[in-house]
Amino acid sequence: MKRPFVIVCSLFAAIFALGSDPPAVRVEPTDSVGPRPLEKQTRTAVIRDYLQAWRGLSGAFEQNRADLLDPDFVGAAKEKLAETIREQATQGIRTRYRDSAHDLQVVFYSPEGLSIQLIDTVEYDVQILDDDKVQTTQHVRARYVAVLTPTEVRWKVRIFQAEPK
Amino acid sequence: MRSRFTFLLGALVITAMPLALAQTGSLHLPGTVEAGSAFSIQSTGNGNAVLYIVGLGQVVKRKVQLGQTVSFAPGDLRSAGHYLAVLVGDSSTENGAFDVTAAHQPGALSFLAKPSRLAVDLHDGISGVVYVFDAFQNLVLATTQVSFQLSGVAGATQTRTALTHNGVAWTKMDSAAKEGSVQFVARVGDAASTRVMQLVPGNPCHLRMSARPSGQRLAVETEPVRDCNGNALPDGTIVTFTERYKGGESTVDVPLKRGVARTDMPAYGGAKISVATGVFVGNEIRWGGER
Amino acid sequence: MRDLQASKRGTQSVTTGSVDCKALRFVKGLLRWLDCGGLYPRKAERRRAVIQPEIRGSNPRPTNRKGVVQRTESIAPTRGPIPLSMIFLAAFVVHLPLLLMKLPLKSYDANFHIFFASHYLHNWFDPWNPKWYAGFSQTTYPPLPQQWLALVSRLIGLDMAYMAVQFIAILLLALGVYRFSMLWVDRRAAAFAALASVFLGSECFLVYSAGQLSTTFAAPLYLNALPYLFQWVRHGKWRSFLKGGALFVAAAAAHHATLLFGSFLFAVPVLALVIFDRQDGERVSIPAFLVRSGSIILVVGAAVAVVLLPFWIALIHYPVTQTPIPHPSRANYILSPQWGLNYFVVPYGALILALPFIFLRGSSIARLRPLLLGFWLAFLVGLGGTTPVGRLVLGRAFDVLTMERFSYWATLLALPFVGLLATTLIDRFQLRAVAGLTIAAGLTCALAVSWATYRPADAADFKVNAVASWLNRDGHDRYRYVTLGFGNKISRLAVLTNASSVDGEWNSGRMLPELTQFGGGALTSSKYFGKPGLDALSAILHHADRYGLKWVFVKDPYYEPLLVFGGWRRVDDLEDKTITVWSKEDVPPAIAVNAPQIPPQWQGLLWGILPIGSSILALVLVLIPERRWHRQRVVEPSTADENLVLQRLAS
Amino acid sequence: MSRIGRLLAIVITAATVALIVVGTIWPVPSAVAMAGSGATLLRPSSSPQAAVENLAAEIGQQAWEKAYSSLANKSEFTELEFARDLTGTYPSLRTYATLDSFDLRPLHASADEAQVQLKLRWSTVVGAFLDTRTLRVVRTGDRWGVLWPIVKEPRVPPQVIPVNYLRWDVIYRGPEDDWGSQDVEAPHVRIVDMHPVDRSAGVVIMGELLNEDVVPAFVTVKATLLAKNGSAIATEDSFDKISHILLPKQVTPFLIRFQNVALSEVDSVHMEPSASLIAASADPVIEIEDQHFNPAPGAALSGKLVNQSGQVVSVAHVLGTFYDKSGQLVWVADQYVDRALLPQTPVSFAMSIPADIASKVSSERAITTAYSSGRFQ
Repeated sequence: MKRPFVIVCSLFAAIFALGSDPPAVRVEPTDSVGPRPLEKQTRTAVIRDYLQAWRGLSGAFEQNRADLLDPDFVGAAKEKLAETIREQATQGIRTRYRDSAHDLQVVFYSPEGLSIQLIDTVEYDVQILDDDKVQTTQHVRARYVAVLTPTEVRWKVRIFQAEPK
Repeated sequence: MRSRFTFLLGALVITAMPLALAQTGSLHLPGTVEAGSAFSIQSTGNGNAVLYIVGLGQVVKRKVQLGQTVSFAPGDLRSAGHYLAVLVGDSSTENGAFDVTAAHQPGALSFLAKPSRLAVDLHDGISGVVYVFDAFQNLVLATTQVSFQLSGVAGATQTRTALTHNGVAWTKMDSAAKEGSVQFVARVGDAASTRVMQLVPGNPCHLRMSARPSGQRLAVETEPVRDCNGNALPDGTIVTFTERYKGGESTVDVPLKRGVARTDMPAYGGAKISVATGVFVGNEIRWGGER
Repeated sequence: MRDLQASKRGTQSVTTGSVDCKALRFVKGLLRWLDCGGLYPRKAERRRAVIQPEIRGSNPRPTNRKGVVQRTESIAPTRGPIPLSMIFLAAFVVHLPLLLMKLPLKSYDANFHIFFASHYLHNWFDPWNPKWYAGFSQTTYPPLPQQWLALVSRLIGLDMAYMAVQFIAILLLALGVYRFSMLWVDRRAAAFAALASVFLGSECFLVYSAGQLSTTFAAPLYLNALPYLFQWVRHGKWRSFLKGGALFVAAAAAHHATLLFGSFLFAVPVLALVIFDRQDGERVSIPAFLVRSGSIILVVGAAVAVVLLPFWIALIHYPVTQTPIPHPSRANYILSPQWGLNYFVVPYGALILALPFIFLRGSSIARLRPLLLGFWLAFLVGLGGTTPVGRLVLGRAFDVLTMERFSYWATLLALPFVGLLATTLIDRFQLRAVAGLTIAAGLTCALAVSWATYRPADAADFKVNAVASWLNRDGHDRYRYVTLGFGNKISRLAVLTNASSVDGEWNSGRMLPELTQFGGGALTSSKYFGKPGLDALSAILHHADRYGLKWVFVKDPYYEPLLVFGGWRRVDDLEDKTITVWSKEDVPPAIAVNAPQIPPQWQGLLWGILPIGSSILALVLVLIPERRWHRQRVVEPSTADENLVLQRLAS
Repeated sequence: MSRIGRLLAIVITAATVALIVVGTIWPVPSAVAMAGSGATLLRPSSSPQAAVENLAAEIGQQAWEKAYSSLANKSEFTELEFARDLTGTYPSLRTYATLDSFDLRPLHASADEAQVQLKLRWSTVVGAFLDTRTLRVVRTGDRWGVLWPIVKEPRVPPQVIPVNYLRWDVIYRGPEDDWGSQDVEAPHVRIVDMHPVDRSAGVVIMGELLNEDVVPAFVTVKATLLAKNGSAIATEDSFDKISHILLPKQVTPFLIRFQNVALSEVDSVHMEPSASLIAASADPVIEIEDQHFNPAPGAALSGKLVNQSGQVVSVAHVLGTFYDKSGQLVWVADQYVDRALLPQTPVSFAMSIPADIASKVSSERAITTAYSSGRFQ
């Protein structure tokens, strides 16, 4: 009984690991964003950096390496995620996050251009590994609020929080 | 022999029954939990299991006894977000999910007030953006009223209120007509954040100079340079004196010191001397008595 | 004294029959030398020396040659040669302490080689080095010495590995000179030539002042290959073909220019010698000569083409078309006497006094004339712009190559003559000649070694560790940097830091148009290249954004006005404010450039395997004993006891 | 020695000597480059041109003693004064300039006297400058000697000058990430004029930038040329064709060059002025006196710089802005001044303007930037 389970899990893990198709991304029109007009280039850069942040997050949580968050996260978001990774490492847990779909909407661009807020309805799979053994795999659909702020070379996620649907 | 075997089988079944029962269990999860508050998770069944509470904001792993209530003390789960709860027994796994929401009571504000320095008398020149957080640095997504107040030595107090939307509220204010420091305060309940801004003189509006002989040369000096609201331009502001005379020109960029700019220029009869600062041009003097 | 005599006798009895590899041999040899045994051989030795039988393949006509030399120059009986062990001992005594003091680290190029080696150390199969010129390919420079350096450094660190590799090169040079000289002169003169190589001014100059590891590593390999070339073409020995071919390929893997120019300067005279000697003993027909010469040229050429394939690909795709950079070795040494001192007096040293002898002796003896002509050509080209020969012979390459290597090769070609001169002088003036030659050799060596102190590569000796630490912290290494006034310390800095620079010391590897379109060398020394150098610096600072160039480290305040007026701001200082750090706003982090020039992976594999493999193959082949010679030597009575060095090495 | 051997030895030796002689009399270009002007070392001063050439060569080699001793009027000044005429008394661009090349043009000649114009092209870290001297050359026996027109740079007497300058310092908050906390606002600057023109070597963009703030700004201007399809053709910045430090309400011209681009290829230009806070001083104040616009041919803006502060300025950079009758910007030129600016001591400058532009110029404006450093060597 155990053997088929292990095989299925392994297959799933392999598919999970290898199946790194880029997530489907849909972006809502941004006509109503305010109070600062959002230029197309800025919007593109913000969305690119936000999606990259998911990839960085995924690697950091899978390898329990908080330093992988550095390029994409800053401030409170980075601190919280890094703390979670430390908790994972302490308890011998790793988690695999694979985002498969994003439905993005830019909802706020602050007047001085120093913050931009996104709402992301995201679908992702989470796999929990304890002592490198897969405990469960779950598909999640959640709504995230993210605030990004500009840094020297790119936008970084400063607030990253799921909200109840 | 046969009865002995039947007894043994029966004993085995009886012994194995509780164990078999212990392999099955279920989770009773709260729908939402406020960050930092106490809550509990009820499991059913018998035996030992491991409970995982996994989210991007926090991870908890506990050994639990099935059938007992697992309690979480206040502060145990303090990061808002979506959490998976997984109960892993010896041969079965139960899953569930719940949300942790930010506390309703605002605990801290991130107040982005720009700019820190601006010219006087500018309409909507000041912007303030507030992100409202609870005590655990979770963004308070529930609508909240924020009040903004701009006050200081330089003019009447301006007040605005705004409601947060997705945790953020913003406003714009005018700068006062008089230079000096102003305080810009954002307040939500008991939480407040203050920024200091400097209002500086605007573009020059009054630029006049005079000239007098100084030995072989000509001493030129401005009156105190002011903007259109009567604020004196700060020291260090560059004033350009240009003297045009027959076939030649002399220029010198002089900083204001104690409100005035002064320098010496060559004394040529009939020379025209003009003064400017930035793109603003002041008066012109023709040396030789004519003005 | 009796015991000493006994030991001498014992030594003699052994040497007639077999190869002695005992360590005691050094001591015995030393004692014999100190006892003037080398100068006053026993009667029996004198007799044998006058009519010397053929004892080795590499010297097919010793009787003939010896006879000519002896008959024309000296009526005195010849004496025994200096044991090679003594020559090695001299190399140990002279060079080992200097190398242990890490003296070459002060030279111009030592840190350049260490920098290349450090890249191989960490990226053996990836020749793309991002640390200079915003990225360049190390396949533009033959890798052998640097790869050995990288290998040895795993045991003793990069600096000491450099010393070890250089020391091996010095020992191999003595051996190579000995073997090469044996083609032209008798064993005694060859031994003197080999001893002279230990004190050779040009060798010391290249090792301690110029730091040209590749040249000094390749030349000994080449010299050691030449006797095999002779044996193959003269006698058709396949073993010699293989050994010689392998050594030639290894020499090319060490330094391509040595093989290219060495072919004309060294190999052509040797082939000419074969023609001179073709009628003696075992005859060689002209067709056989041509077939053998052609076959080795073809095989070696093909092997070099394969072993250095990434090098040729890089050269063909990205030929060196940049504006030539002035180099003082191309100066006219009379119009620029300071460079004459640097590139002629110091490398030649007392050899200058031997020039009349070289011309006279080389002209008078027919079979020495090819050697003389080879020397003469190298000598003239080595004079740089003093004569028009270099420009005529080399064409555009004259403005790309540096000329001191030709002087080096000229002095190597002169060494057989020096050996002859030494024997002649010693035979005639005995102890006075020994004293004079010793002083001349000592002064030549001393001047060349100390030249690095009198004319240091860097006037200011300073550490770059603080600069490296600064670059390596706080994410500074995300941007590129350039130094000003650091001289050749930029190589040391590049070894220590993770950051990438737009500057570098390997001019042929650079591709950035701002650097190649002007005739300046390293940006850090821009002011020494006059207008072209400063134009290049200005151009690269203009395009700082393009290359992610955010940091400028200034050691020489001369450059400050350019930075101030060009929009750079001073942000920090290091090393007690002797180094200032300048920055430019809004420069984006460095991204990879020159991407088309990145060698594909297969080239990296070839580069990591073939050059080093060729040297290992050469080593293995050379270590295969020459059995026939061995047998021959055993039965022949001879004073020769040092001529089978390679066998001894094998034992 | 055989006859052939002897002949060969003689041939080789003679050929070697001959080649060395040829290489020395007609040195190859690389040898000339290394010897500098010393490649003409062996030429005797038997004509006025040769005397001037030798002098220039010695100046190029900084062989002051040799150059000084060859002068015909050396009794009028000391060797030190001669050297200081060429290198400057105080650290300046001249001090560490190297002679890149020189030209001479005979103006007239008689049996005993000649006049030769010598143009010395000096290379410095910020570019080349030309030093033109008209030399009288007189015959003394069979040799010619140069009468050097000495320019004695004044030496500033010891004095105490009160320092009363304005200075701004900036205190930064530090590197910690504290979102929402205020940093000092970057200075507000504005491009007040911008004008692209097509020149033969490419596109030139010039304009003026105003610091409209009350604090000093460190400014740069970057321009990107955009093609009709919106793609970027090239990006360049003003580099040194701008005054990077702008005090409050100060205006600087800027000029950005794009090599090998035609204006017809350009659809639009994206300008990116940037400004950051900088610690700065209002000193030194440099007056530009006696500005004259000299029309073509040889169009130039000339004038004198007078340092009104007590600080010695090592290098001054003059930027000239030229306008047409309608007040539109038509050109921006610049020049580095090769001599140090001593307090209250005028130093002249002349910046050349292209002939085709000169005819349009109606008015002009000049500003200076300065570099002073004790470390400058």
